[in-house]
Amino acid sequence: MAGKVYPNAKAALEGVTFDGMTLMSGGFGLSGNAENLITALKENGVKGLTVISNNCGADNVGLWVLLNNGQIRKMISSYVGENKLFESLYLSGALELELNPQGTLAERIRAGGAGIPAFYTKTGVGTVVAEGKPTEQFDGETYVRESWLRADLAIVKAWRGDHEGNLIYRKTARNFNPNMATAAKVTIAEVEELVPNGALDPDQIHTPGIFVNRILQGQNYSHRIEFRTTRPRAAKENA
Amino acid sequence: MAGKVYPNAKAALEGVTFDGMTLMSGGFGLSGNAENLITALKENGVKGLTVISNNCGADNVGLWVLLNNGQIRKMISSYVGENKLFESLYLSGALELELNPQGTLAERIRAGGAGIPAFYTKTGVGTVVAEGKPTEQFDGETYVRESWLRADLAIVKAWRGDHEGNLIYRKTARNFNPNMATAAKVTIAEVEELVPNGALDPDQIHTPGIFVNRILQGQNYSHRIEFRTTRPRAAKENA
Amino acid sequence: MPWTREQMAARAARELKDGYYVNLGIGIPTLVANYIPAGMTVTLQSENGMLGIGPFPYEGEEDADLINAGKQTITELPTSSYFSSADSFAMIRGGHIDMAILGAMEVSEMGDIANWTIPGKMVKGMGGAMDLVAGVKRVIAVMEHANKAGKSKILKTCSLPLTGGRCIDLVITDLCVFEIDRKQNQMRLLELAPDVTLEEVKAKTEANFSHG
Amino acid sequence: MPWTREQMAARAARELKDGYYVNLGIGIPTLVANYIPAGMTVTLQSENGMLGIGPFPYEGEEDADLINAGKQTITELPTSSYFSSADSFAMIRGGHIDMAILGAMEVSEMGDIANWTIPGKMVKGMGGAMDLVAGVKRVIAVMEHANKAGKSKILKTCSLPLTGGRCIDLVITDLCVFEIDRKQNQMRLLELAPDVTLEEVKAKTEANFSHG
Repeated sequence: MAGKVYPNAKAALEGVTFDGMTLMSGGFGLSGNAENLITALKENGVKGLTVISNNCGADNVGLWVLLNNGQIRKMISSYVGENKLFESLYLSGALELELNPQGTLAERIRAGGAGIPAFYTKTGVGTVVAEGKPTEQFDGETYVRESWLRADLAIVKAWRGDHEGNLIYRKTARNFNPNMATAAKVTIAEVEELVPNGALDPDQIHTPGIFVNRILQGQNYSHRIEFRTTRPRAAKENA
Repeated sequence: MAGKVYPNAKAALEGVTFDGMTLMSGGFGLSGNAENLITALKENGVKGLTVISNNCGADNVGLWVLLNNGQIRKMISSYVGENKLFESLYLSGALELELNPQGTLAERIRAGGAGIPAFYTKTGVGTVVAEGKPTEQFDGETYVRESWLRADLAIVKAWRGDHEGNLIYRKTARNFNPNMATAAKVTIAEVEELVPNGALDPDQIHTPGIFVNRILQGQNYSHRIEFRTTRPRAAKENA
Repeated sequence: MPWTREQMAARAARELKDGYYVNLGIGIPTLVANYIPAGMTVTLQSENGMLGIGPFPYEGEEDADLINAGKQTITELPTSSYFSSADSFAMIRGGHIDMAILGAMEVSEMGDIANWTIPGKMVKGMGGAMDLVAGVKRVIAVMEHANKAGKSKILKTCSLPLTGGRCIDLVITDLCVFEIDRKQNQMRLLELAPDVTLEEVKAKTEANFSHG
Repeated sequence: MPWTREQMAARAARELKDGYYVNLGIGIPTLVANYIPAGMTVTLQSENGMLGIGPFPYEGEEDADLINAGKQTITELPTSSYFSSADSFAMIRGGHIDMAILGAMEVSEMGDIANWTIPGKMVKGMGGAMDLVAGVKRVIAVMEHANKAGKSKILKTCSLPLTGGRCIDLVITDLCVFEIDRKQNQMRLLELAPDVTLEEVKAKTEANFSHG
């Protein structure tokens, strides 16, 4: 078979980017971001992006890099705080923003991958989120109809992946990655460890390879932490 | 905490059954059936059940046992072939049957657990399945609206489970079990191996314990196979 | 001479492409797995929750927890994965499976298919068939051209309850291969089994079709 | 004397019950974790995809892949589990979380809550707050009773854009505790902070409430 493995992020992006495209980018905060692919997208220079991602990075990291490079036209997110660049671009009118409740965002993406064009949820009823959307009563409660989200390209980050594209995520770095992997025309995964076929337990695959078109071994992960919270060592004795 | 672990299936069923209740029962064919709990339901004698399950067992095994004992009033299933008892009860009018496409059945159950009262799917459009249901066009294609399914009790079978109710399934015995575990007021899991807390890798849990109210170690699993298909040993050399 | 079941399966296998993810129905379609060309990677999906179906197990190595959608014992491959029913049909409904090869009782010239019930005769259920025909990118029906009484099963309009409407792209019978343009509602004869004539196909086909 | 932040968290912790699955918001609600009574099992959910949040890590043991919804480093417990965002919010939306304890900018006597935006001042987003107030069985707001100018934040009607309507069951402020009957649209004063008088609460509360 024509292999799915690419030598690096730049090579993996070849032929799948175009100006004005819709991009899904995994991650929550700085956890589980496709850092190599984001850097390669900056070098690639693709413009006018509509980006679907829970957040938009933080100073100098994650999607912030594309934002700072003027490549993003619109964000579909649930939370864009702690990001001064975002705020100033948005307030100046240089950036469009569609805010979604986080669970609605996640479900819209899942629906995109699952062939479900619309679904009903209680989330957002009676708020600006429901404005202009159909509502309906089920069992005496009001629900709002939300629609699917799909993308031209999804970039996801996993912990381990094999040559077939089977992926396993690590801890809370999983977040939106498995859902986004299902909802784009092309999905590229970067992994911390590219392993041979057979190295992953079939019962433990989080993203089956069918959803992954291209895969690469990433490098130089920043492992950056936004809010470092710890407890004192001394507490160990009392634990 | 009041523990989730029960000594056996009979004890685990105490106080949660009532005539006319809706029951979800995991499994596909004879794989992944909650055999201990089904047997205990027979002994319990609860009647007038509406049962949501992909199939209805096979001669002398699985839900067939409850069917044969006159405890089931209605089945919501996708496939009830290879089951003479079912056929004769249904044709005699003693049993109600609602057939769902398998994927619609699975998604309706997931929706029940996920707080989604209705969703749209292409499956069944133009067939008897869509009769009487609202349809709508999205992107030029017709979709039919399906509604959630929820139950009073779900019985599921897993391979390994801990005292918190975290579950891991094995191979294709997973099937409907994880979805049903989320969609009932009370979920009882039986496992082949009840393990201490800490024995399961948090990255590998298929059903988080929040969905499991009661758990028990099962016994005497039949490991029965409906259609035994093999290849000759001699073929090994050519493989 | 009409094609045998094995030959029909082999013909269907010629529709496969390297890298395809494919769902095979029960009966003749299951045989297609034996005709995947060497060197071609085709990954088989089983709608009960598995990607990467391996061959049948050696005798004594059957595992009751490892069955296909036909409830037959199978094996796993190094690249296999398992998932829930909801995830499996999200995969199917979401258009991620490249091809389904299914049996059929009737197919219409518009691409409608009936393969799940005969009213008054059969209480079985549609299983995953409706999801497959609605969700998979390309759907191939493999079937006998006529019933035992010689009556055409390739019809203007299906007489049996439909599994799905306008969803079949290719029909392989024991006599010939038809392709269906679902947008144009047109069926076209693509090829004939050896020694089968156009006249014979015309005589045994109720549906309208073009040829040449 | 009004309650301190720590005392408000301790008061909120008294609402917990053994076996509860709970989501704690950012700020004072996060402190509630420190007041879970000994011997009581309360499992904390983090909406980015985790059940069973452990304490903060020891210095040097922080893991960038292990953060809570406030993006703080945390640890796991022997019974923890991880899942995707879609699964996490299916859990929340599906009514599986017993209690959410959240901060608020305004709460109305009908149980409406506003805690995600100040138009023209704040571009942040609602994150998971709208899902939590809509999906969790019992929702508790923990907040200052009045703003710095002394203006009541417990209102007849919220002035800020809502996070959710008729979803708050209990309000804990620095002055008192209100319970809200969402079916009857009635707010009732349940208890006062030490030395805080009914008159003071009446003077500082715009909303209507019953008491006694």
